[in-house]
Amino acid sequence: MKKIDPYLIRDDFPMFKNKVMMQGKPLIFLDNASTTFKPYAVEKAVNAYLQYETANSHRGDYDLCYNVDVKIDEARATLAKFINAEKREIVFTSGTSMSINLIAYGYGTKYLTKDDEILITQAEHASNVLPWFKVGEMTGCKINYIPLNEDGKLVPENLRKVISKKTKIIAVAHVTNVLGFIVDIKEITKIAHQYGAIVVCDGAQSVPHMPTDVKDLDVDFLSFSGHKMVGPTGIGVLYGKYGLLEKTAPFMTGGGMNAKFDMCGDVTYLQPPSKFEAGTQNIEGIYGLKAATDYLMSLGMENIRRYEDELRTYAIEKLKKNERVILYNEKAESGIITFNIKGVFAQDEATYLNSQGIACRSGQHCAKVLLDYLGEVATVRASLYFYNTKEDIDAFVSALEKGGDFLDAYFA
Amino acid sequence: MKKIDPYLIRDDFPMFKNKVMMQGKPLIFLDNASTTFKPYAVEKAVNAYLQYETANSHRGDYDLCYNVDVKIDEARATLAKFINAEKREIVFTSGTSMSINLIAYGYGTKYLTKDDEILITQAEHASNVLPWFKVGEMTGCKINYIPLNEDGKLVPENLRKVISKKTKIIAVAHVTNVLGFIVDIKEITKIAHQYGAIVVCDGAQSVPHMPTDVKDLDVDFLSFSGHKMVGPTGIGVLYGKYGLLEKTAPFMTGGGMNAKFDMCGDVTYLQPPSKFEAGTQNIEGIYGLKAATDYLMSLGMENIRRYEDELRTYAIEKLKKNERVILYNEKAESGIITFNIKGVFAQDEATYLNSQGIACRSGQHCAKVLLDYLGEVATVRASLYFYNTKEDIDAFVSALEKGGDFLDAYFA
Amino acid sequence: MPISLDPQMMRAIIMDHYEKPRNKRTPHDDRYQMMHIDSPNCIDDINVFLLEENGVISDCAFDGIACTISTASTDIMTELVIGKNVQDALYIIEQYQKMIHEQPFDDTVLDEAIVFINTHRQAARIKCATIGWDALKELLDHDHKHEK
Amino acid sequence: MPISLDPQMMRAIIMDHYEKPRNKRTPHDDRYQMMHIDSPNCIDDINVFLLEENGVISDCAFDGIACTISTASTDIMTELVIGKNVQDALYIIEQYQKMIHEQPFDDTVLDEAIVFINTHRQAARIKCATIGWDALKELLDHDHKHEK
Ligand SMILES: Cc1ncc(COP(=O)(O)O)c(C=O)c1O
Ligand SMILES: Cc1ncc(COP(=O)(O)O)c(C=O)c1O
Repeated sequence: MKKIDPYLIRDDFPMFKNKVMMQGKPLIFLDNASTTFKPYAVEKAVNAYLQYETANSHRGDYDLCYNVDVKIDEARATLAKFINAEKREIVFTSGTSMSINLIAYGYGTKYLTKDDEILITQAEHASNVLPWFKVGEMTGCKINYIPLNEDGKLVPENLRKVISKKTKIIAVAHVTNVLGFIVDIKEITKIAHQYGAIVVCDGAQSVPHMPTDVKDLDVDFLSFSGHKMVGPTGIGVLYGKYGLLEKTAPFMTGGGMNAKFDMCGDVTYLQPPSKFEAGTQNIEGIYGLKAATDYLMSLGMENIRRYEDELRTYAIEKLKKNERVILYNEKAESGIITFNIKGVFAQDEATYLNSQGIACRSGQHCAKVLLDYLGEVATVRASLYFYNTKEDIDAFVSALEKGGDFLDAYFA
Repeated sequence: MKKIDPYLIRDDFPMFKNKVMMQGKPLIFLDNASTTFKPYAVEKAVNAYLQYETANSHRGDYDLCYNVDVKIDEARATLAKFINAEKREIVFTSGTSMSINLIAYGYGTKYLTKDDEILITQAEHASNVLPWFKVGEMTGCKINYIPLNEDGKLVPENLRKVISKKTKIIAVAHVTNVLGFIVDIKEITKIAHQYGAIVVCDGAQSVPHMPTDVKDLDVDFLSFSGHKMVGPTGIGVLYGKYGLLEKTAPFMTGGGMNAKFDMCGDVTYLQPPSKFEAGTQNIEGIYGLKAATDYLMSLGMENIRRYEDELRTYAIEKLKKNERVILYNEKAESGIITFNIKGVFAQDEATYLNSQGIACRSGQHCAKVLLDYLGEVATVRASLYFYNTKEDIDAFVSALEKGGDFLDAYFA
Repeated sequence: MPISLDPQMMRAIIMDHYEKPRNKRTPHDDRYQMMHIDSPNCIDDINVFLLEENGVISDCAFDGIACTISTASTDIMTELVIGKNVQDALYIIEQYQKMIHEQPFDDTVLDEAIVFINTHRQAARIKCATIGWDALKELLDHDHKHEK
Repeated sequence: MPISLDPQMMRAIIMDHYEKPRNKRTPHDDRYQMMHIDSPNCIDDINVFLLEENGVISDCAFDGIACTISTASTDIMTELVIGKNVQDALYIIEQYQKMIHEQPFDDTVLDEAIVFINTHRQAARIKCATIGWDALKELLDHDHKHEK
């Protein structure tokens, strides 16, 4: 297997080649759970559309237009290969949030009733909570929580304790964005299916960082975002087992997704995935997402995972030597490191890191509910990707050590 | 006033500078109602994000992230200026289709009941029909049609004939995509408001081609797409009067649009426009849309309108000399020309034009209902923009004259 | 491999089948299987009918709204498959699809269908030239599965 | 124009107001007007209270969850405006906002609030340094409108 060399890899990324600075210091980007940098290949694909291939998709009879259709079809095939799905099971959306809204609306509100239950956890991102609350509102079904274990992790045993015949949907992240534990989704799915429930997996934090095989995991739906996997913003994917996609109602309606309709209101929708792709798509986004996916596959997802793991271990070891650091997820397996500095507000610490050219995210991380659980109103999160180096970690660790007074950021 | 010089303008567009060919012939692009070419300025703005400014928006405490917020705010201000709205009345969406779905869902299904009525016309695009059908399905309200006049145009008199106290929403295009008539929206709005109805205006074909002043038109909602106004795909706008946006429920829910929520399902949403912008936005799309808008404003929307008018008059005059051409919208005021060649199927004619390097769109144009009205199952549409030249028209007209046998395209 | 056809001939064949299709009709007979197929890109919206008896295609027809290319190609197909057994029909369909997609194909079974050999030049029309063939293939595949 | 302040002093002032805020409390009195304000970017989630009597701000307080910067800046604000009339308070707020946004401002009315003069260097925290001030301004503007 190929070993990741982040120094070589950085040459592929304009944000590094252009030597982008922050606060007059070389940028150290540790906010990869929020969004990721894009390789030149992505920019090139986007520009190909903007400069040489501009046309709308499935709407015309000329070559330029046909070419767009072919490219979109190829992108769908690439994404399918990436997660071991079939091409027709890949729906393009504007991102994870839309993917989940689509299922919540098109499946949840259609099939659930007031006697049913949706199970989520306290660790879910707002985008994997609020749409289900809405299903609750619209159908009267209950939203209940699978308890996390003492580390804040979802473990299959805890699902077994709460699942019942009433459970119709289990909506959980493969990797959560605050604590970064990798969930045993395969086991979750097995249990769910025993009870006739479906698993809607939020892959926003997992798909970019590790191999994903939807057939092996046997998840029913999977969502992820392009921008978190070195692709463009405004584009993402909803994977669904084909039979379930057929059963799912469209979320948005409009041009391109209907076969025909008449004045009486009878509408025939196209088959999935077209059924869900109303209106003009984010075409350059699709081009860019394909390029991003090709890029990740060329590195190898297993290699990426292994390298991130190595980097995390290196960071945790060093951080543990700093007594002022409170680590919230030492045992997590992903590149997400959540911490606070004793006596310093998370936002203030992030501001201090910013003054040192280091990008971390503080705050409630969207998973606002979880913070009741952590007992902290806010934390700081550093999140890694394959282009981060040990030097990045060193700079980060030493900034945390030196940062005597966070207010220095104001006066330095 | 500045006169548009398309030859100078073409230098701003990579699709022209790169001399893109089709079927080995110089490309003549007459499918601008479908999508439009992008100037270098748009590509530059998109690349700025991808190469120098990558970060997520409203989610962090470092400069890179803050900069994205500032840019998005500036983009909102630019779009507001473009249509004479307030900044907080500009909601970013993935395009017209999503904008209309948002209102249909967030306003239509919330406030309409089975005794209410929505008025549309037979000339609407699928994206301005199907979402209303859905409102009908969900609330039981009626979808009725304002009859078009003999030319296929919506005239205010006809609205007066059918509007009643039951009418709650009037959803019509300012310019329709098949026949291209400019509707007197100001008068439509006046009548609507006398009856307490709101006007949801589909601006997909109008905003890119003429000045739009939402205050003057007094429309309640207005939707348009970036890609039809030299901007990126996957980005568009929903304008709404602020009071109405406040009353509108979010369509998508998720990260970035909620102030907070707790385990009991109580959610507090942010104020508009944030309330409607769930999940990571199409950030480079927003950058590109701002650049597109600046570009259009620098040309001047009135100049664009005047130039397109001149070009259309020139084309119509020439087309009328060809006895085989059936014109369906001679009297329309926009750059949309809808026709057939006697005895030739629309698709076949478009294929023939393709073989000549000319991009026109054939088919049912999404406004499938209208074709019952036109009495034609399909038509060909040529649609102009400010970068088209008289030479484009000449080539088009002469291709139609020469095109003895459309099957030539197969054997040439 | 592809023989060089005279454009005049090709055109005449297409127009002939378009203007006087041999099997454009709706059989009102319960023994027929039907497949509806349409395309969001073209006007095409047709039903394809199949009557299979003892593994032989005893009748094949189509009806609906269709452009020149889809009418002619579907009509030529019906003529080609009537009287053939399922295996042979599937073989013909396969060769036709190979031809359309510019792959090596067996031209001995395609007869008039060869006129569509240049369809790739107008790639947006590939769907029109194959829509009836796709429908028939699905009908036959479906049938075949049931037999197993 | 901006005087050069000693960083040590500035830090001490901020920490002092953060650790021992003078007016962080919820007055239980119906005569107070209240404005709730929060920020999706920071933890800040506060109520600002205003008691205005005969055009004079007789009390101003705040309460809730707030970071160092927002606590200190809001607390300093409350001290500055108590006892001032509405016009003067609005003037002070205006000068503060100008300072934060690097425009020329009248430093004679800002007193300790001057410690936030470098906030622009950490632009993401501008919201924290102004959240309480924005809330008070809205309360005063609103009041003013009613008077007309
Ligand atoms: C009148 C009209 N409305 C709506 C749309 C849909 O726009 P979009 O595909 O960008 O969502 C179009 C574009 O084809 C249109 O012409
Ligand atoms: C676990 C998880 N789910 C969902 C999302 C939402 O993704 P997006 O903003 O791309 O829609 C995120 C991103 O922040 C996430 O981390």
